[in-house]
Amino acid sequence: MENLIALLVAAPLLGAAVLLCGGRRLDRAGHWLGTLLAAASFVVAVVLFTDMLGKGAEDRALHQKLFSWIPVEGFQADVAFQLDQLSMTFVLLITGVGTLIHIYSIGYMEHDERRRRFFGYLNLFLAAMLILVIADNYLLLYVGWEGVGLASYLLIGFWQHKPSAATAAKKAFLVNRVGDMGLSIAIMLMFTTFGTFAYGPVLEATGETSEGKLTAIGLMLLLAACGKSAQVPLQSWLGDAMEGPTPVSALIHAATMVTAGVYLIVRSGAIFNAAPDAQMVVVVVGAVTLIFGAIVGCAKDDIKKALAGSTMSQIGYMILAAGLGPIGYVFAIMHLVTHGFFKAGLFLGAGSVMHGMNDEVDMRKYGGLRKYMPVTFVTFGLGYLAIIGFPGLSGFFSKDKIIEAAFAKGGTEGWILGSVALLGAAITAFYMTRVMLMTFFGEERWRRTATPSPDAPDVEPAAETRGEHAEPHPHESPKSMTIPMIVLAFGSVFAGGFFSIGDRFLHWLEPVTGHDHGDAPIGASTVTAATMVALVIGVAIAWAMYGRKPVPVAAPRGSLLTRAARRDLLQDDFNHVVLVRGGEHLTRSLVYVDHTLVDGVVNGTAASMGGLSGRLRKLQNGYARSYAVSMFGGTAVLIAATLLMRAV
Amino acid sequence: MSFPLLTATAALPAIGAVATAAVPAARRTAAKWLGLAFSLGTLVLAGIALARFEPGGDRFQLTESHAWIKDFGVRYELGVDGIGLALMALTALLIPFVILAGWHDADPLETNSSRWRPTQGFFALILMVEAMVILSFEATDVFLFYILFEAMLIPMYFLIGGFGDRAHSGSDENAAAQRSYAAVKFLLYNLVGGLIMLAAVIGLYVVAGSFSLSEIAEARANGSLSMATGTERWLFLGFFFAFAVKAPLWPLHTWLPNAMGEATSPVAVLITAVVDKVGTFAMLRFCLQLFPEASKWATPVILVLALISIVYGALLAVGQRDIKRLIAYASISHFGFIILGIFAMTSQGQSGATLYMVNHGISTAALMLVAGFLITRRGSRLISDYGGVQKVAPVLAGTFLIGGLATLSLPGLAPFVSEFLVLVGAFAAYPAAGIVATTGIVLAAIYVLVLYQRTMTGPVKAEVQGMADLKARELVVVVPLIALLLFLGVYPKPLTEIVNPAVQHTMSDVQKKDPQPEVEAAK
Amino acid sequence: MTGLAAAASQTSTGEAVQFWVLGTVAVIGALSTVLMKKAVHSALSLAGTMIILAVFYLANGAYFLGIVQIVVYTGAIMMLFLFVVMLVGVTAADSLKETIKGQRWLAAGCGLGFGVLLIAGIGNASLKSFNGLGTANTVHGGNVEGLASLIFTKYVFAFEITGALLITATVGAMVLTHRERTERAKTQREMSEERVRSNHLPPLPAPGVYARHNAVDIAGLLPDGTPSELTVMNTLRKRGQMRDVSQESLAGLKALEQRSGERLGRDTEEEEVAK
Amino acid sequence: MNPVNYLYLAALLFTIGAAGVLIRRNAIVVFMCVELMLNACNLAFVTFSRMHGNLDGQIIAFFTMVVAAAEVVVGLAIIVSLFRSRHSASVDDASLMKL
Repeated sequence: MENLIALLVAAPLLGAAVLLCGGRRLDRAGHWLGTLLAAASFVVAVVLFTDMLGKGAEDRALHQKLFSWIPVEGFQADVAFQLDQLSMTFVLLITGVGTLIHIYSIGYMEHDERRRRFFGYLNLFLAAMLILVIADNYLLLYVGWEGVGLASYLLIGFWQHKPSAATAAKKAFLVNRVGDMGLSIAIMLMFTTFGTFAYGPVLEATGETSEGKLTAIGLMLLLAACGKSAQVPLQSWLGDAMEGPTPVSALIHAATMVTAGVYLIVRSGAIFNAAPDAQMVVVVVGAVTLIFGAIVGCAKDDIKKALAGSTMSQIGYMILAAGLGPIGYVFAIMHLVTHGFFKAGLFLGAGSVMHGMNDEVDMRKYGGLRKYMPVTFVTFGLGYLAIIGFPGLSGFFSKDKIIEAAFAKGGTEGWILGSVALLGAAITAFYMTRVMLMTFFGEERWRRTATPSPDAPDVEPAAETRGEHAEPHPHESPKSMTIPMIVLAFGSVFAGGFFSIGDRFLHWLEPVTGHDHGDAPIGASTVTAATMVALVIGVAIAWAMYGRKPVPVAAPRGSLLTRAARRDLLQDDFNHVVLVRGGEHLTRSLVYVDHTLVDGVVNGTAASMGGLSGRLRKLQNGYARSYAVSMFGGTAVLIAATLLMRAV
Repeated sequence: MSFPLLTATAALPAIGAVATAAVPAARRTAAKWLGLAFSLGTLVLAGIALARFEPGGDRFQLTESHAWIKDFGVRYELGVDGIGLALMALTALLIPFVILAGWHDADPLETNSSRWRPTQGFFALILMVEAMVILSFEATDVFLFYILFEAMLIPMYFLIGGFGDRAHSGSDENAAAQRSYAAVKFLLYNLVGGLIMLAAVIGLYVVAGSFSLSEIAEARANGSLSMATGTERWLFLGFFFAFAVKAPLWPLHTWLPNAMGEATSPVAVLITAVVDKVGTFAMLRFCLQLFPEASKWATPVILVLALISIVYGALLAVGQRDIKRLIAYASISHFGFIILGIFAMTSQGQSGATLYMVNHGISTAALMLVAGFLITRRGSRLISDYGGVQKVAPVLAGTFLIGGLATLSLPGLAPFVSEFLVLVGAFAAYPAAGIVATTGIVLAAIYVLVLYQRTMTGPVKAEVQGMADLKARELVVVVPLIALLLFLGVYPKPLTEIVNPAVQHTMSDVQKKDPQPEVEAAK
Repeated sequence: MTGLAAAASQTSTGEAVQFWVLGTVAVIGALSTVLMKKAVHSALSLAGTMIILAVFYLANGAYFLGIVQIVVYTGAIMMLFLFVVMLVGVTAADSLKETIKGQRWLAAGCGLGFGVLLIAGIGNASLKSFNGLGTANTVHGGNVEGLASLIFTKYVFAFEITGALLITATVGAMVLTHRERTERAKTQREMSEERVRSNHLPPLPAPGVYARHNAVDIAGLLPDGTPSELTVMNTLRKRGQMRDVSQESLAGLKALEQRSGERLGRDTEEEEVAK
Repeated sequence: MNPVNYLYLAALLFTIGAAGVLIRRNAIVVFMCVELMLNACNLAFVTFSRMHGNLDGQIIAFFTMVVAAAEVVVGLAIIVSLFRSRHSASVDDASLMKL
């Protein structure tokens, strides 16, 4: 069985290699090959999963060492895989959702001449993501970590001819690099502290070192998680990442890659458990992002960017849960999985809508689409219900647990966190209802001629480059696109219930992450009731604002908060002014300094030497008599020296 | 007496240089093939040397020793340890690619036939450089090394000054002036360094009475040689200065961007990937081995300079408008990493630094050569003159991206292994240094991706329209380099195996032990 | 000369008188060698100094050298100098104005310092007594025989080499001054034909104007009063030693006319009125 | 009087000769000054010969004369050929080494 683990990675990796190096010959069959290999990986995952189910809870972890990677004195890095329940969960999610999105992409990317390459990148992503989750040490995790970053970079910038896409891709990679810096420092700290960076030895030895060290490691890991999972303050790239094709947004920027940060924190649970300060920071980051993402999601008119804000917010939930320690680990992962289903479904739905609307992304130019694309409407609607936590659907179970766990943290913190989580639930209900109403209900605004809206400049260029200005003819998407949506809708509806009933998911993961019930100050039912109230309030406000009144095509000016939220709460502007502009000035002045000062000192030395030589050269006037004087003077000096020497 | 393999490895390209130069002017193509054949022959010999080397054996292997100048105790002594062997192999490996990439760089200019370009000379000079560099990696006699260290400036000077990049802005005269400025700057910087080193070499002879590395080491071991602290420091500084110029270390770096910018890209590769490595190699070989105490004494200052190099080089790379100068500043940043690894004086740092030398050679060669192909097509070195190349020449763009990703040390490609080892090694000994150096990886991402974005993506510029994708010859150059980057990124063990023992020797020379992990130390 | 080897510290008074008188003259001669404007004068001063030195040689018991000094040095070498001075130009007076900045001061400084040092060195040396040449000169039966026995025994090789040196120098001088003929020498016929063709069939005009200036280096005046270079010998022309007196003589003529006019009582005003 | 005075005289003449070499520009005069220096040396040699009661000094003086003769021959030949080509006997005009 162990030997199958490598196969998980090998299949998509092979696909990537063949598709990217294969050349035009594979253009016609490339997408099938890519999908097939993704599916093969999924099959292997299922085989491994069934095998794992057949074993006792403690014997489930599999381990496979392939070869010694970097053998240097005192530093052993192996290419070795570890497949335990946590990894298995991710592997199933990644390969499962991944395969579905491959299928979806066959239809979605049908008219793109570079479809083969797209599938190559997707396969590359799958391989990297799988390495990330099944690595048995942090260094190999780092490989996967950067690998998904690369795949994300390539896929966001897939339409490279658009400057906005290229810029967004670059931005995503750079922001992620800041996070990666944290991860590499964390690994270095582990190496100097524990002498290794394999999960087993590190996580077992947390008791043998100081809390300060562990806090440092924890914070650095958090920095990494912030980068990858788009948490404040490194969240700015996710919105821009929507420049990528929609399947990419669904797979990478909703279901899998962005949740890697949660995986990292849960995986390093032992470190965080022993470093309460670091945990505190994790919780704060999660809570802040939860609200931040939600607010941004409320203000965006671009359907994908609204969903991106939502993703940020939902991952905030997961990070919050992960920061709660053993109380929340399992629920963080559970929400991660259910979120994977419904958010992927939502994105695919959004992609389907765009597909039918000439790639228009501005929701103000949608409206009343439910008649034209019924399958999309139903699947999107189910995803919507799941995400706002409609009772009985996936989101209800997983989010409810997190809110409960937040209260269960205890003390003032518990109350604050719980309230924040409840507030987040309300806002979620609001913005998702807004999306739903603006897209599928109300007046068919797309029939009106499009007028450019000056207040939303970030929307306009995208619309211009993507689609023609012809009036759209909304239509349902082909089967290859709707089937994955239907499958994901199933997941959105039933996964939560399946996991929660009988605490199946808890028992599955508990051996790896551990679990603690905490001491909830209020009962579970109270929390559920409060959540329901929040939900109803959110939906009601959204209905009042967007359901009853017609939605203007041109975005209104809006309040100060709205305008700020449209610009990602100005955080991006801050980055731009401080980091980009500041960096430009810094580098420009450094170039100047290098040229004038560093080079100048040397050139100045050379020039003064030249000047001195010029003076000396004048002595060489070519007149024999001058030379004779020098000789004569020299002789005199020599004689004087001799006499002096003798006198002395 | 066994076959003098090391001498042969250096002699073959030297013979090749003479043979290539002797080809009649009309038979230009024959000269190219001849040069390529000799470089490949050298590669074969280097391969044999790799095969004959036993990682667990003596420190210096395949040794040769002959008296040379008896009066001064100068000997012709050769021998390689893992470090020298790895770099020798790198040199032998890169030269065929350099020759292939520069296949047309020295052709006569069609437009202006009055300007004669000695094609034969170009390839002969490249082979000459190869011979000298290889021999300098093999020399275990300080004097012999010094002579080679200086002598390789001569062919390099002519390569930089005589065969400039045809892509330049402004008039031909202006470009020629720039080129000769760059060549003279290169020569002067390195000459000044070399002369200071000469003083130190003489000083060493006065103090130690020998030029032989092994004799000095032996004398030091059995206590018959003990240098006064002050003397050792001065000698160390003399050696180090020369190597720091060559490497180059901030603030002695300004010759590199000029030289790399003005030279043709194969020559730029020769400078940064091959010749500059002699500087960092010599720090490991001579500075640490001959002056261990002084090396430790100077470590704090050198580490600070290395860190400045890393950050400063990267920041300047971000600010460049010229593709080749950008790569040059990136190299300065990378040399900072190498020096950081050497002077961190931990096993990981030094192994990392050695791997770094090899990997940086390959990755820069890949990036620079592809950049050269790009520049040749468009005839401009300015980043702003490009845009949308990806659309018209996807393979070129793809290989350029891979070269760039190697430069920013993406895991899975060879430079990551070495960079991470250097960082870990530096962090273990000096945590602050490790953290500052880590910012280098973010900055590297900035300059690489900005370069890629501005040249390759976006709308296709009119001048770029119709640009041809990579040709077969160019693919032959790039693909093996990329394959090697991938291979060494995934499986660097063959390299670490030969490097590790040498690093352990160096560590025992400086009498340093790796810092113990906190947890194990507690036990 | 007593012929004894006994060391003495004083010479005879006669020699002392001779030294002080002739020494003064020698120094004056040396100084005028350096300071005279004309090379001929310098040469003559030098010859004088050399003759005085010859006397000193004799006084010091170096009879052979003294004679050689007069015969060979003053007689032959100095004459060689005079020949060259003649070749190069006797009248080419050397301007004593210094052209190299600071050269004179440097030279003076160096000379002074050097002289002081030399004299100090000699003064420092303990040379209170001397042996005299009595014994040395008599051993071989005289000064010349003594020198001969040394030259042909101890210094024979050096002597032979000086011989070689002289030969080489002679050959060298010939080579240096020899001008290679690059074309065939013209025959008399060719020269005459050339002469006919050059429109100068009659002899060239003679140099000199008026009776006062008939020297060969003065150009003859053309009717309009300008000098004609043709009248002066080629060699002098090339050396730049051609003297131009046309203006001078015209001015002189005018003065003469004026003076004679005054004497004859001619009135200048009258002249003006006439004009 | 002590014969040392001859030495003082020789030193004086030598210095005057040297100064002449430095000051004069006419190559012939320069040569004459060189001759003056040589003669001063000869005087010193002859004086030494007397002081030490030894003929070797005179021999050296003799050789000096021979060498001086050879030197004059070659030197004057050079001056003549220089004069022929440049129409000048000034040593300053032969300053091709300048820059």
